[in-house]
Amino acid sequence: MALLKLENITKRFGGLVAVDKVSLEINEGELIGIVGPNGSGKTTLFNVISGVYTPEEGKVIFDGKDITRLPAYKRAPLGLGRTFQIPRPFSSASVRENVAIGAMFGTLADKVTVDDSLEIADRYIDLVGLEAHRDKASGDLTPVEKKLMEIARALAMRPKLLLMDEAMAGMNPKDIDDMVKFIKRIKEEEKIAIISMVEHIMRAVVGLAERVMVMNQGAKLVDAKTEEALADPRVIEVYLGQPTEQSKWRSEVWKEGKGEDE
Amino acid sequence: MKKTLPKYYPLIPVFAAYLIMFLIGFFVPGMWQMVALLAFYCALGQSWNIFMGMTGYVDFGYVTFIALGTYGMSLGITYCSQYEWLGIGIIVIGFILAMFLASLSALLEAFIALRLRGAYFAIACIGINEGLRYFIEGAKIWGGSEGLIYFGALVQALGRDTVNQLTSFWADFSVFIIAALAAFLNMHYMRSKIGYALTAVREDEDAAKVMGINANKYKTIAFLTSGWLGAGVGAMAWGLKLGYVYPGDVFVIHYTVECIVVVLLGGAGTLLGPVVGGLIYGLSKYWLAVIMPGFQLLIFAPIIIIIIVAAPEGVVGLLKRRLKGTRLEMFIE
Amino acid sequence: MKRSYLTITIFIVVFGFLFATNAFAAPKKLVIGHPACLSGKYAKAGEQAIGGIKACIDWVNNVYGGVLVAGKRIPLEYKYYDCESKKEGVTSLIERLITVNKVNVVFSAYSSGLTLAGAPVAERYSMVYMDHGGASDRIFQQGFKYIVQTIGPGSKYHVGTLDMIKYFDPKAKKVALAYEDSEFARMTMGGAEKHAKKLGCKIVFKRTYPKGVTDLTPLLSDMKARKPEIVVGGGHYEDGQLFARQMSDLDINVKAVSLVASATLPAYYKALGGRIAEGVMGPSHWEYGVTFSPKGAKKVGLDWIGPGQDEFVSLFKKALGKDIIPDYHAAEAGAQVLAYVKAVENMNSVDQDKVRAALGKLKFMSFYGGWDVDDTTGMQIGHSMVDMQWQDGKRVIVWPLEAATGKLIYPKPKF
Amino acid sequence: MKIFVRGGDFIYKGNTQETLSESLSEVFSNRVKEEKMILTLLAGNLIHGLLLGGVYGLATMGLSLIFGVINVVNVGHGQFIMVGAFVALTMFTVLGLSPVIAIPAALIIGMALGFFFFYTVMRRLIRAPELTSLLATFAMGILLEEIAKLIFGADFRGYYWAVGKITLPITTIPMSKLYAFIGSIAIALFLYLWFSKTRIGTAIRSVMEDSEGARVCGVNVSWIHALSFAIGIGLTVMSGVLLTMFIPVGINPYMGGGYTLKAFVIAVLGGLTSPYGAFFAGLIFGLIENGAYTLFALIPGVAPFPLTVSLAFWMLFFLLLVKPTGLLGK
Repeated sequence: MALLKLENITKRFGGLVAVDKVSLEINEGELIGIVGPNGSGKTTLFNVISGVYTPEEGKVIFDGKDITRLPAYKRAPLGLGRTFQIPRPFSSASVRENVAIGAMFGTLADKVTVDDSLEIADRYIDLVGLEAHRDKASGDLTPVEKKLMEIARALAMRPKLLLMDEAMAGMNPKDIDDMVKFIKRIKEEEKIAIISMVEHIMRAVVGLAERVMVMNQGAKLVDAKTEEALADPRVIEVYLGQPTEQSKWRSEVWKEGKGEDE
Repeated sequence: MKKTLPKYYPLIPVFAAYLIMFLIGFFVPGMWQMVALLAFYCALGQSWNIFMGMTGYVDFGYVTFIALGTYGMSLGITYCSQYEWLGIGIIVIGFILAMFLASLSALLEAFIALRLRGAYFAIACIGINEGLRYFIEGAKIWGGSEGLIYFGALVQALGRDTVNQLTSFWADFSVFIIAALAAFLNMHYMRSKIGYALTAVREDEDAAKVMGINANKYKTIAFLTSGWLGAGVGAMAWGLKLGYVYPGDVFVIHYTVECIVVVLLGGAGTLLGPVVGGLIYGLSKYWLAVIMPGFQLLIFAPIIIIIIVAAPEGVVGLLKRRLKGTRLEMFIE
Repeated sequence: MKRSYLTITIFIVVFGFLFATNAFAAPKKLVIGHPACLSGKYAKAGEQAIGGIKACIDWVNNVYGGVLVAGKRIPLEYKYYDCESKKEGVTSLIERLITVNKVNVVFSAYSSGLTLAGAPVAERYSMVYMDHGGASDRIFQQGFKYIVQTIGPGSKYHVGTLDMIKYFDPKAKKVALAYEDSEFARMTMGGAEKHAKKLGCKIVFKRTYPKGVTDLTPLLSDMKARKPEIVVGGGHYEDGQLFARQMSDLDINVKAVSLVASATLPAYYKALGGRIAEGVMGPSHWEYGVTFSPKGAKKVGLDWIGPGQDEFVSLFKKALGKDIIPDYHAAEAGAQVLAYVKAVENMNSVDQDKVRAALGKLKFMSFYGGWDVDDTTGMQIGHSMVDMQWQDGKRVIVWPLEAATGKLIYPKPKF
Repeated sequence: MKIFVRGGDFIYKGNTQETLSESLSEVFSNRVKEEKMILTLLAGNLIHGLLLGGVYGLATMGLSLIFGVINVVNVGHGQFIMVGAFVALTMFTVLGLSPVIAIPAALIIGMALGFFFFYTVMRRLIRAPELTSLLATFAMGILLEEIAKLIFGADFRGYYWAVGKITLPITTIPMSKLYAFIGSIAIALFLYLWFSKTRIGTAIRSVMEDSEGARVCGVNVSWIHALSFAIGIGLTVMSGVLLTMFIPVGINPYMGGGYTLKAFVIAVLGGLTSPYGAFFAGLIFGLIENGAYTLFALIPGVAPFPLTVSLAFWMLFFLLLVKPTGLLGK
């Protein structure tokens, strides 16, 4: 049975259809990439899954439960974790406290005390390699460190499914490679499914996901194995625009495209 | 368990301060009322700080809680003093009424907080306060603008000596208890999931929700706690101690401002802050009244402005920075 | 590290210093304690009261020669603090006055609320508590043992006024009542309503307005529509000015207007630019120009103590160092000093219970007029009011006839 | 019993004996008269409400401008109105100048005060949490009150500017009120033109919309902050003069507090960040304040005045919840 099942999700903002009848299934332990240009509705879809928005139509089924109308804070304890595109640390709190907050209110919410949570936090801080900054205020971290901290915080929630919003935006190629490896590793170690959203850092997508869903203008364009999907002419058109400029853009985008999402 | 105890170390200086104040008041003749005044400011600061320090909401209408607490006690005494068998129970009833009224308005404010932030929230709370005051006066409920005067009823129900004891010792003593309770709850919340949750909500509410934090629940907890403590102070320091209430005397925004001054002097969001702020504010006010009657405000206003501009983190904030890395650090929060 | 310990030590030392009590009151002095309202909303009345008290103390010490107790003349001393017109200040300052300054009597702060706030503290220390600013009758229904009132009860303010109008114009029937919604003004309204009905008047309008009101237009328009002949009302200073001003704005011309509190003050005429104040009346406990004298006292068989009116006024000006005329707040507070002196001398003791008993029995007259309280409740019953009217920029006492300094202008000139 | 309640005794409650003694026909004719009278009263009060509303509107524009530009709620707002009142009083009583001349003088004094407070205090608090700015403005208010007390004393003062009145069938309107109203409208209109037609006005509006964006576009944001604060205070002080033209009595150092709360209500009605919104909200508020009184007075057993005030605050409260952008906002 699928861990997460989206059925014909439609989300509108006034007249604008941000997500248009998107369906998707993710199995336990799967790593899937969602790809699409700016404004294609990826972040909206993420927000629908994590409960920030309620869709007008369609259903979100997680772990066999219909969570379409469940408020965001009730989804996390079910096993839905998330990071943000622009990191949103609780700035005044230390790294340790930030991560502990994840442990405290995630799937373990009813089982752990504050002290337990702090211990769990230490483990994940070690995992992402932020030991040196344990007691630093999270607002003082560098952007990359903030990203790592967010991942640690989300992992400390012990989710079954982790939504990663542009985990690699704004990184240099070496960091991207490290991050890809890291994500794969945690997927194996923590045995969780991951949906990773990538705007246009193809390098990351190729290395990371077994499967990608490509979105365009709110609708699902392609959902297939990574290599197949990226070879699809529709995808190339969406991504690379007019064929005449193809070569010029291709190299840039494939190497180190920077993305700011909607 | 080993770890739990040191977490409460910052309470030591707070309780020590209250104990010293209490002892001075108790044993030095003529100091009791002054110490009670200080305790009043400390308790208000402490209770208000729970609200502001933990949720980040600036409640300019906080005096509503104090006023409703006063009314709760007043109504309890006024309407129950005729039943002689209740005895001292009328004060218990009054206190319960105070808590009940405070709960209602805390829930109302929590409801507003769902929708409004910052200055909008502050103004909405002022709106509730003034609206309530003029409603009581206009609709003539609870004695309307004529207020309730029940010292006589209290004397009749409990006897003169008991009342003397109640108004001039036990009422003030309970303010001490409330102040200490406020400090303890503040500390306890800070160190428990509530504190972590509220930190998260304060910094980024949407992110906190995604992390599984029921923002409304925790906010409501903080609002209720803060409201109850405020109402407790009102019920004791005004309701029981003074034996009368006029709407125009209790629904006064100025008292909220005093809470803010106390908290800001000491250091917003800190545990020791309201105590230090309450002491500084209360003592300097008292002594200015004694030494230069009539000029306190003229002296106070610029001092407040200077402190805001020069040391916005307050005395305890400064102290905390100074003590960073020393052994004393763990006592200051 | 060292500096932080130092900082903490300094804090502790400073606090310790602030906590420490200061000098003891010198013996052989009678000290009057007063949590005065020097700032805040009652600052104006507070200043007047301080002036009045200082003036009378000056008189007792320097003219009268001190209070005669056990064959010795003891000087009076005055100790006052600023309560900022707030109830928290009142309680702590009264205790300080009693325990630290060892005062012999406590004078209340201005207003019924603040008087009530201080009463339990005074009661606890069994200290005579003299009320010169709380006019509410309800203060005296609470069973306080040590309270004594100098100010007349609020309910009497407009009784004389109505009597006077009936005397001059028995046909006047339609009375409008519009008072401030404060403890004091409501008492006045209650008294006026009762008395007007007793005199056979019809009350065509009866409303209150809140403290701090800035626009009375809707209320006054309503009142105008009811076509009253006599308007009585008021409450404090600012609303009294507003009242007359907006009556003039709306062209509400009636036969008589009497406003409590504000109309009797010199600043009133100036604030209204003169013309509007012409003919406006006000009842007062005391007014500059009231002619109470030792001779008059003898006539009614009362003891006389204290300065004459002119003497009081000059002492008052000296005490405040300002050229302002004392109003009834000053006179009340001043008379209270004299009452205390009289009571101590009658008992030949400064014991609180004895002084309180003496005050209960005391009857005397001063520049302020008669003084007599109800023995059990402590309520003032001996003082009667006067009515004044603005005539050509001067305050003329028009009632009672025996104290009058001029004739009533009736109906009052149009606005 | 019902008849008596309907037709008889609107004036005061609880006096049933008198009512009972009236015959039924008398009661009926009274009722007709009463209804006609109430309509007249309502109409008259609405006119006064409109006039007062204009002044209220102007008195609130400064608050909205300051909140809109530097995001600070000026809790000491009323005290600046008090300064204006004293400016008018002093110029009239000491120098013998009419309040019309006091208007520009108040603007200058107000702007000077504004610049002074901005550069000494507010500049440092723009990015601070609202707690500090709320307290700072409150402290400023107290400072002004105490200084005014030191200079003028705690007396209640007033002046009499004799410019006559006009009598309408339903009510009488003093000319000074009319002048104050016209003055308010003229100033508001002038401000509107200044905002929309001049460079600096446009700059202020751009900072209101998006201060970062404006900075990028080359607007000197900190100067705009200072200027807007000064103009806001200037407007407020100026409105104090107009207010004394309306209510020329009761001028004292502590008169401001009540106006602060009223200004809050009006500013929220107008959407809090929009000065014009505030002006129109002022007009509406004036109408409601005076109209509601007449209607509340019909309910027996209540005090209509406090109820009117209470209504204003509950209105503010619900409006904030339902439509924080204000009555006229988008």
